[in-house]
Amino acid sequence: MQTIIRICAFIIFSSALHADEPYNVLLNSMVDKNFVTVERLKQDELQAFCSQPRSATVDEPRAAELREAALKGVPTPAGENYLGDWQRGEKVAINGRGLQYSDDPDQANGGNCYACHQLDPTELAYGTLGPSLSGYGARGQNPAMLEYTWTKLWNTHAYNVCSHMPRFGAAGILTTQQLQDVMAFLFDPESPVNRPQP
Amino acid sequence: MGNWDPLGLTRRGFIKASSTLWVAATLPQKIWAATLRPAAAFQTTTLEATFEALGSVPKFSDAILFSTPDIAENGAVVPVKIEVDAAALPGVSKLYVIVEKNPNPVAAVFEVPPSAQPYAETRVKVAQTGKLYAVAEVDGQLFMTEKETKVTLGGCGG
Amino acid sequence: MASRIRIRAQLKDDYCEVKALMRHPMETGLRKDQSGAAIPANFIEDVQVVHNDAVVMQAYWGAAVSANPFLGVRFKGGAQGDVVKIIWRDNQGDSGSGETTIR
Amino acid sequence: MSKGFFSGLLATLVGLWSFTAISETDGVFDEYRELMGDDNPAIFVIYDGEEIWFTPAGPKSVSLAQCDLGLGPGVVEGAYAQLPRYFSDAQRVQDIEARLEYCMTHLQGRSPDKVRANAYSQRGELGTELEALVAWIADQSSGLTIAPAQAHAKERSAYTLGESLFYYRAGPHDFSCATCHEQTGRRIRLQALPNLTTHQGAAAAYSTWPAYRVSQGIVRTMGWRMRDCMRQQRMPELIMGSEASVALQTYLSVNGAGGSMAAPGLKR
Repeated sequence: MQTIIRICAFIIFSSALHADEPYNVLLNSMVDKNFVTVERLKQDELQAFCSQPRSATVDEPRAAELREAALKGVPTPAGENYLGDWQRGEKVAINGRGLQYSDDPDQANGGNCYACHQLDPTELAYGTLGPSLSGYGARGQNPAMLEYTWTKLWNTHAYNVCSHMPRFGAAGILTTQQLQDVMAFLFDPESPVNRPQP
Repeated sequence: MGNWDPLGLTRRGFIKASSTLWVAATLPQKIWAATLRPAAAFQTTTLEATFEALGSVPKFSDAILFSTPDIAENGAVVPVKIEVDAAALPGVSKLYVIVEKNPNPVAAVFEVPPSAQPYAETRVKVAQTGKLYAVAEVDGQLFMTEKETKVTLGGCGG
Repeated sequence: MASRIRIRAQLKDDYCEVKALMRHPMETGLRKDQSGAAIPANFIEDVQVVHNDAVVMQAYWGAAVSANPFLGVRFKGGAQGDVVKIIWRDNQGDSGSGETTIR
Repeated sequence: MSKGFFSGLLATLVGLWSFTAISETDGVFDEYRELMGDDNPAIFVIYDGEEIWFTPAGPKSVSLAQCDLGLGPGVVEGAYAQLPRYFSDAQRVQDIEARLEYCMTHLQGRSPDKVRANAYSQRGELGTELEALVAWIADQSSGLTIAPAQAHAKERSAYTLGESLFYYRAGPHDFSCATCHEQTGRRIRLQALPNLTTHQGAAAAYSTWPAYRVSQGIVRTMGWRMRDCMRQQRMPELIMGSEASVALQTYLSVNGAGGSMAAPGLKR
């Protein structure tokens, strides 16, 4: 439930800055399907700002504002408890479902991390849109590294404006508990992510 | 490049031709019922039960060349090809394609008369990563070779 | 009703190679349709490849053979112009057949 | 006797046997594709499509034989390779699906809603009329050069709109087409991703749709491909033949112009 509330809040409060033409065309080219409505076509400031090629020149001052806003919005988990259960985290990383109109809205959302990242070095089916995270645990669990990774997962634009990684926390895709589990999957020495290379 | 010559007829002609063949499909009973479908083999649900139904646990033989992909882009269609070295293993009468982790491991049986080569090629469904077996029967004796095929979660995982 | 079988028969050095595609859903009975109802099992059980009225391959298939199944067969003694015929029957009593001449 | 049969057969032979793989595969599935060979069950769907084209249907019980796909009424050979394009009767740029819908409604008297409702196979169904028609029509352009019309102002604005839609980020995951299709040699899990902003990537992708999908046992159209990609982007449902779908296909076909059509392809 908490996720649903946050998604709605996220959409309502995002000031709708439309790049007019594509938005209006999409509005006339799409229909609601199951729980997914055309409401999702509205862009927030960040989406509008980032709807450009990766190579486009960036309006630095504006980017800095968006980065600042993203960073400010990242909550610290209660008691700075960043690490959950890596077995559950692995399931979140594998699960590619969640928030599609073909999905069951009552099921937990997946993170689909394997779509873009290598994690467990023995798992063949990994993506290459993002860097490999195999052996991530070797970075150690000092507070700065935990906070950096947590923030990156919650809202990647706090560090890298217009990154193509979803805002798993800020957009309400994953719950705080799911994010703590994913963190454990990355950091826990027992986790397959940190197994020796095959 | 092979050609798909539909009897050289026009397309419409081809349909007429193949429908008339429909009638001819009821071949004289003697050819059709030469052998019976091994129903028992198709009912088994484990590898052990399958080998039991076939008569024994096959012995490994490298005379059976079994081509399957190491990684299948999709488990719904996995190409398999069995080619037996007739010199090394003569007298093959039957070939089986067995997929260990399928609900029913026996996927296909090919009865090979003397006039045919011990060869069979088809495409099978593989439920999950696991071993595939090509089994050859030579007057009651079973031989086999195995290969593992990985079935990965295709597409974007959604 | 379009054709339901495509056959290619090619003479190679010392055998004739037959490749066929059959149009059939090969339903296992485990799949569900859009409304959630199970789609009944419907798969080819028998396939016969006949050359000049002699059976050169008798295949028995389960539901694990892929949809729109492919069959590859090799036999000896075929000559150009000979007729190769394939007949299939499924578990619902439907059947299909087709033939071609060896190239 | 259907005029296009023999040319169709020739095109079929060329199309199906020019095996096409998305250029960016990093070899993971080479062995699989090599063993699969080129026996493509789309051949059956192509014949269905031809038969449907010549069969009277709809309230007016008229066939599509007089439908103008851009090269004149009833001219099918080569038509797909020049789509999407502007049609003066419809007053808009159309892809093959929008154009078929136009002919089905105007020539055959069918209702647009019914045509759209039955456009794509639902789970468990084994191919729709539209999918068969598109398979045959695309096959009739097999081997020909991709040459979408760009002479008309609306055709050019469709391209620009397509490009802006390509980079449009929205929805809970902030995805756009560019998220996955703007870089070369990348993949999602083991799924190679063509870079659709380049000629090579766009040509490799655009030329091989529609395609027989082994995972579903049916031929799927480019329009369906667009809709299903949007679904995975967590967007609402894309309407068949809509302005956004046509604009995105225009962006793809123009980027891929010069490549040669090789559809229906054989895909996962």
